[in-house]
Amino acid sequence: MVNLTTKIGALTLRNPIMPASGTFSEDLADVIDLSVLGAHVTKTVTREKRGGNPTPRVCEVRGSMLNSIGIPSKGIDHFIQNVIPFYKAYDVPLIVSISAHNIDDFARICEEISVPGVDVIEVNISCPNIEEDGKAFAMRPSSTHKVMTKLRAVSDLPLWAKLTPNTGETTEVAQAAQDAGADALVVSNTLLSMAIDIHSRKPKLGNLMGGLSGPSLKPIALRMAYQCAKAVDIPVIGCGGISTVEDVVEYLIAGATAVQVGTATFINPTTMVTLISNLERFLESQNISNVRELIGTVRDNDAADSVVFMEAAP
Amino acid sequence: MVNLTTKIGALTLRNPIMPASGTFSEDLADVIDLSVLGAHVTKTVTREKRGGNPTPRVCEVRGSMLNSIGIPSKGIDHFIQNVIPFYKAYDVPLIVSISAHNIDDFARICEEISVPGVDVIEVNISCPNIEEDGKAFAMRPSSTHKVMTKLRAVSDLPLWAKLTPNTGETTEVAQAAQDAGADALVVSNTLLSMAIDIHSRKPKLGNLMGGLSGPSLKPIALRMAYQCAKAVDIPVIGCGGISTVEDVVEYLIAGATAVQVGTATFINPTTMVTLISNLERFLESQNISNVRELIGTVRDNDAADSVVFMEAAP
Amino acid sequence: MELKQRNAEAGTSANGRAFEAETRVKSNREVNGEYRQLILDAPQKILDCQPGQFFHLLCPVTSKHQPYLRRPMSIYGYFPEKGELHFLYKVTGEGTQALAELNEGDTLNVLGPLGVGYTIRDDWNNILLLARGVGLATLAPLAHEARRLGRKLTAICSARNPDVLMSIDLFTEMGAEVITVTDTEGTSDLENVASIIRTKIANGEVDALYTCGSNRMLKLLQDVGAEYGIPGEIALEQQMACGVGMCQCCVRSFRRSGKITHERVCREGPVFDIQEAMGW
Amino acid sequence: MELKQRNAEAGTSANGRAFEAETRVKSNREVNGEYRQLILDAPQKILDCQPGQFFHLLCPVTSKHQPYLRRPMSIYGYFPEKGELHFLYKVTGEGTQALAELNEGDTLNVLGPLGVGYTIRDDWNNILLLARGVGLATLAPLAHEARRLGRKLTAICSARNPDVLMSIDLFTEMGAEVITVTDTEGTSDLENVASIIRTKIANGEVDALYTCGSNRMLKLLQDVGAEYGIPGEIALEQQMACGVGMCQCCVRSFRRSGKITHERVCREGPVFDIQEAMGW
Ligand SMILES: Cc1cc2nc3c(=O)[nH]c(=O)nc-3n(C[C@H](O)[C@H](O)[C@H](O)COP(=O)(O)OP(=O)(O)OC[C@H]3O[C@@H](n4cnc5c(N)ncnc54)[C@H](O)[C@@H]3O)c2cc1C
Ligand SMILES: Cc1cc2nc3c(=O)[nH]c(=O)nc-3n(C[C@H](O)[C@H](O)[C@H](O)COP(=O)(O)OP(=O)(O)OC[C@H]3O[C@@H](n4cnc5c(N)ncnc54)[C@H](O)[C@@H]3O)c2cc1C
Ligand SMILES: Cc1cc2nc3c(=O)[nH]c(=O)nc-3n(C[C@H](O)[C@H](O)[C@H](O)COP(=O)(O)O)c2cc1C
Ligand SMILES: Cc1cc2nc3c(=O)[nH]c(=O)nc-3n(C[C@H](O)[C@H](O)[C@H](O)COP(=O)(O)O)c2cc1C
Ligand code: FES
Ligand code: FES
Repeated sequence: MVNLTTKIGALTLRNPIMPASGTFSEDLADVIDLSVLGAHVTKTVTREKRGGNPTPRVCEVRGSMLNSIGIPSKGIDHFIQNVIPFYKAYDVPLIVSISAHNIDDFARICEEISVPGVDVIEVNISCPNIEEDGKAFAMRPSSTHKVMTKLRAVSDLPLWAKLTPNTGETTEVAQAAQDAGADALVVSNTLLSMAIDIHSRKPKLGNLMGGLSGPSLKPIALRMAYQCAKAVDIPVIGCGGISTVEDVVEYLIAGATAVQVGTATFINPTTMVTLISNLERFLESQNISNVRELIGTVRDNDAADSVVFMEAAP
Repeated sequence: MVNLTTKIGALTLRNPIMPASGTFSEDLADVIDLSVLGAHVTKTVTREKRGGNPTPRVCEVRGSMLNSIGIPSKGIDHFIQNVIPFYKAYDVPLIVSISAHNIDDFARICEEISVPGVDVIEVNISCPNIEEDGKAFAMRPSSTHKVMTKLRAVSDLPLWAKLTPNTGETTEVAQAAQDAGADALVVSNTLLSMAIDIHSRKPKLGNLMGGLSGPSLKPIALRMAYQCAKAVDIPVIGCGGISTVEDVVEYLIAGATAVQVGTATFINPTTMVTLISNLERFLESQNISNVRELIGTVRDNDAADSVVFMEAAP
Repeated sequence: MELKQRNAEAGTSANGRAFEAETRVKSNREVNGEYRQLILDAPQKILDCQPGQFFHLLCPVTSKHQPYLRRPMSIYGYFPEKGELHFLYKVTGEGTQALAELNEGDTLNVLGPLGVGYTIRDDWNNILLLARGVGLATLAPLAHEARRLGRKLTAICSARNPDVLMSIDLFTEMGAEVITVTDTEGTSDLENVASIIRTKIANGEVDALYTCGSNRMLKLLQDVGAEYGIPGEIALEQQMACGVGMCQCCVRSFRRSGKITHERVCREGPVFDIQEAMGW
Repeated sequence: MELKQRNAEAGTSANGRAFEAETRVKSNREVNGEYRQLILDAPQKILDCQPGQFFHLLCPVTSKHQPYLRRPMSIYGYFPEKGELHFLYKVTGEGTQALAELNEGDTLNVLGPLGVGYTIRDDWNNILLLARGVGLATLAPLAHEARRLGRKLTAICSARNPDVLMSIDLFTEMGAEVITVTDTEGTSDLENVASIIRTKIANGEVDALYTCGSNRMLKLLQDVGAEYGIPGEIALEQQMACGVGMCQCCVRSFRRSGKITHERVCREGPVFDIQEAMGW
């Protein structure tokens, strides 16, 4: 028997496969058995009620998709009364993703959501910080550090910081999150992108721009997960473009302790279930008895640091 | 008859289709007639001879590719003696891409390459600046401004600054390049990425990481081209994932004055020739007599700036 | 925290409302210049459908067409006894072009049945449907259901020209009174259609109105429905990613108890109360 | 600067060395458990080939396989008189799996002929080739050419077991003396192969040595060649993107006049002087 359990800090997951925030909800119980997942991760919720972005909110690009859902939210009260109880029926850790547009609101929701039934708070800092210049908290080490420090002070739950690919400072941001007390990093959110309908000449998304997710994002997010795993000591949860067991294994080898699956669930709602059993089969075929034996085993010794550093940009 | 000519500053191109640096060479004359192109753009050259990166230098990712060629270079003398004369046989503007790892070397090659036969210098500032922390010049407005200012002083040729997607400050970098005297922007270079062979557990590229190019890059580079066209007054040349005439039109509508085609030429070496004739046919079908009528015509009025700004990160 | 052990009893298992299933193409033929009919050999479990529900189709990838997201398609017919699932589709873009290239024997991955279908209340004995173009696909199963329930059905079928009028035989077979209106004959304008419906209502032949898709039909039936106090339902469309309610991309606005709400077309819909639906 | 007008006379036009062409699959059959032979109906212009050259194949995209880059394949046979182009390939990953699914009548986009092939100098009357596995594909056209030029050919064919020995008939047909060595029979070890070659050389039956692919063969022929002063050539492989010399991804290191140089396998190769090639 293969051991699929993985640990994110003090939390043990029965397997390293969990959904990505915003690509999962109670509704998926119509198609799969939610109890098999490593964790449940909810769509980002804000304190206040919000409507979300104008439609169209998604569009297709070659082999991937863009979305600008925004964060439609029924507010934290609705969430606590309706969503948390739903997941209590499952014996699976519940990860609640939160966000806000300024640090105080962030702290308030973080505190208020620290209720029984919630096992981890995932902090979606890939959202604009309107107190500064509107760039996402996770685009800069300084704003990442500031918000995570504040949140660390108001909750005893594990905090996972969700990073953005829209930055040139991935490792610095990762370190800032760790320094401020994050218990793990989720790497990463979607990448700012655009598509235009050439006939109507209108942006394909109602909101002009949106985030790229799906297979196109994988090599980028994998690179970030690798960089973060090298840069910090806390666990890294890989996220971006995962759809096959090979993708899962690639992230684990790169240093991820677990992975989140997003867009692939839209294409095949049974993806996560398939990944869990395929991961088991893969490990068996390789005579690996414990999935943790894969983590961080990338053979990168050949590539001297200096070379990487100097020539990475072609 | 449709007018395909486009202007980049004082330079008129017979059509807006040109190759991207590093994805084109004299060798392509074996397959297509190089005289039909809007411009010829050479692989980045450095002053000194360089070997380039270890192999494997390319790998495939879903629907796209990674490369870490590095900048193998036979040096500037070889370039002036052999490459420039080859292109003199064509009545097509020659764009020479240059790079260096520090500002002084950059200035020297810029000066030395300003010889007859060269129409434009494309400045590949997406390469690491080893005098600072090794991040590419184009990752920050300050280093972009510094290097472009220096180059502006040493050459009378038009300077095109080639930007990188590995930054969270696209518009700031674009403005810095314009302020420093760049005549146009090429948007953009490849995006830092990674792939790992799950069986050998080795990175698929000899250099550990490399740049993503091809269709996966398109929505990202298109977004950047749009942002740059909004942010600066100098022409923007779109580059990233273009393989169909719809892609070309999308970039033009987003605000690009011309486009560069890279990886698509590896898949179909006749791509650029096909794009030129398909662009002509597309314009005819739309009753547009001049390609310039497309440029920057994106209907983005509906999306209020504030919305874009606040909600871009999903 | 300690490892939470999987406990088969605790926790709800998949409630088996919708399935990701492989089907096999029985036929995929052109109906007329614009529309094609796809007949799938489908497993029983996915054939427990309601009129107005839809499936989310994973269109094939080829060198020519590379659709990524699934494509939503109304159920044109579901026949558990034959193990068949039918779709009627218009070839528009990448996904439907790819669908059009499916051959007999090819497999097609479908997800469904999804969404909330049409309701036929017990006291709606006379129902009227208004369909245009591919809207016929969505409304065809409603006709089946009406016959099964023994209701009287009037079907107004609208099209550009008589040649592209589809499914008339199907509606006739279902015992419906079929009224055709076309652009070329000048009979499909809103005024004429409205007056046909008004006459039917005046004759006491309409307890409920059904339509799908277009803004114009919505307006028309909203007006007539409001005028005579006749209830109605409309199936709406919206861009979809997940199709099952997770991504929140498919929302539309509705007027409900004086407020504007957003509802997911894939989950709360695709069928909605016609008076609550808002034009677009 | 003023608009440079296109001038058909000025400027070189495509020199017509290589072409992107659509071909049609005539057959694509399994040769044995691992190898398949692909026969294409090809336009004349791409059939002016040299032994050792290759084509760059645009493998088909399907729901199951989505290769992106082209795949390089040696020419296994080119027959202008029949309008045929042959490849012999081993199914390894995504691209070759996709190739394996091509059916008769399907189209395949190929780019070529590419690269520099084998040379047979006028005074090389006795040539010896050493082939293993899919290397036979690369060396087969050399046998054809040897016969055309009236040279005497010895072909040492190595394989895991006699079952997977391919193309022996082909070499025999070309008038070659065929020597087969296999792992299962214990005859394919380097020492044995070396001693076979040494004997041939001692008998004055070898003016030049040819091989392709593997490091072990390279070493073997480098040693024997150096020992007896016999020239030779090897076809090498490397990951490729463009296949025509633009991207510089396919370089290998060579020892040339005391220095180490990088040469592009797609452009300066794939065939190189055997003494200049470096092991890997
Ligand atoms: C609930 C529902 C039922 C439908 N039933 C049918 C039917 O029975 N027959 C039929 O022909 N069509 C039906 N449609 C419309 C059908 O989904 C689109 O025509 C189809 O998705 C177009 O895909 P494409 O790739 O060919 O076109 P493209 O324009 O290339 O599609 C691009 C993207 O836009 C989406 N899209 C385009 N048009 C629509 C649309 N009208 N509604 C939602 N998304 C769209 C596509 O799904 C895709 O993601 C239905 C739509 C919905 C929402
Ligand atoms: C000049 C030349 C001639 C060749 N001739 C033949 C031949 O006649 N028959 C044959 O079976 N094979 C031949 N090969 C090897 C063949 O190109 C690879 O087996 C094939 O590309 C594998 O593709 P894949 O997608 O099936 O495998 P994957 O391993 O999935 O390929 C992944 C990537 O690596 C590249 N790659 C993998 N193996 C090789 C290799 N050995 N050489 C170069 N690139 C590789 C692929 O092109 C692709 O880009 C030749 C290679 C070269 C360079
Ligand atoms: C429709 C959609 C909605 C999303 N909403 C959220 C969200 O609310 N919060 C968040 O942190 N990430 C959100 N994401 C990002 C995903 O969690 C994930 O980081 C991203 O999609 C990359 O993973 P993938 O390629 O597997 O989809 C969303 C992604 C999509 C596609
Ligand atoms: C193999 C390869 C080599 C490249 N070399 C260079 C280079 O030397 N200088 C440069 O500025 N960009 C280089 N690029 C980047 C391209 O010019 C282009 O910006 C990028 O590939 C995006 O365009 P595409 O998606 O059309 O390929 C290279 C790209 C590839 C794929
Ligand atoms: S399509 Fe995802 S919620 Fe409706
Ligand atoms: S494959 Fe591009 S140079 Fe050889």
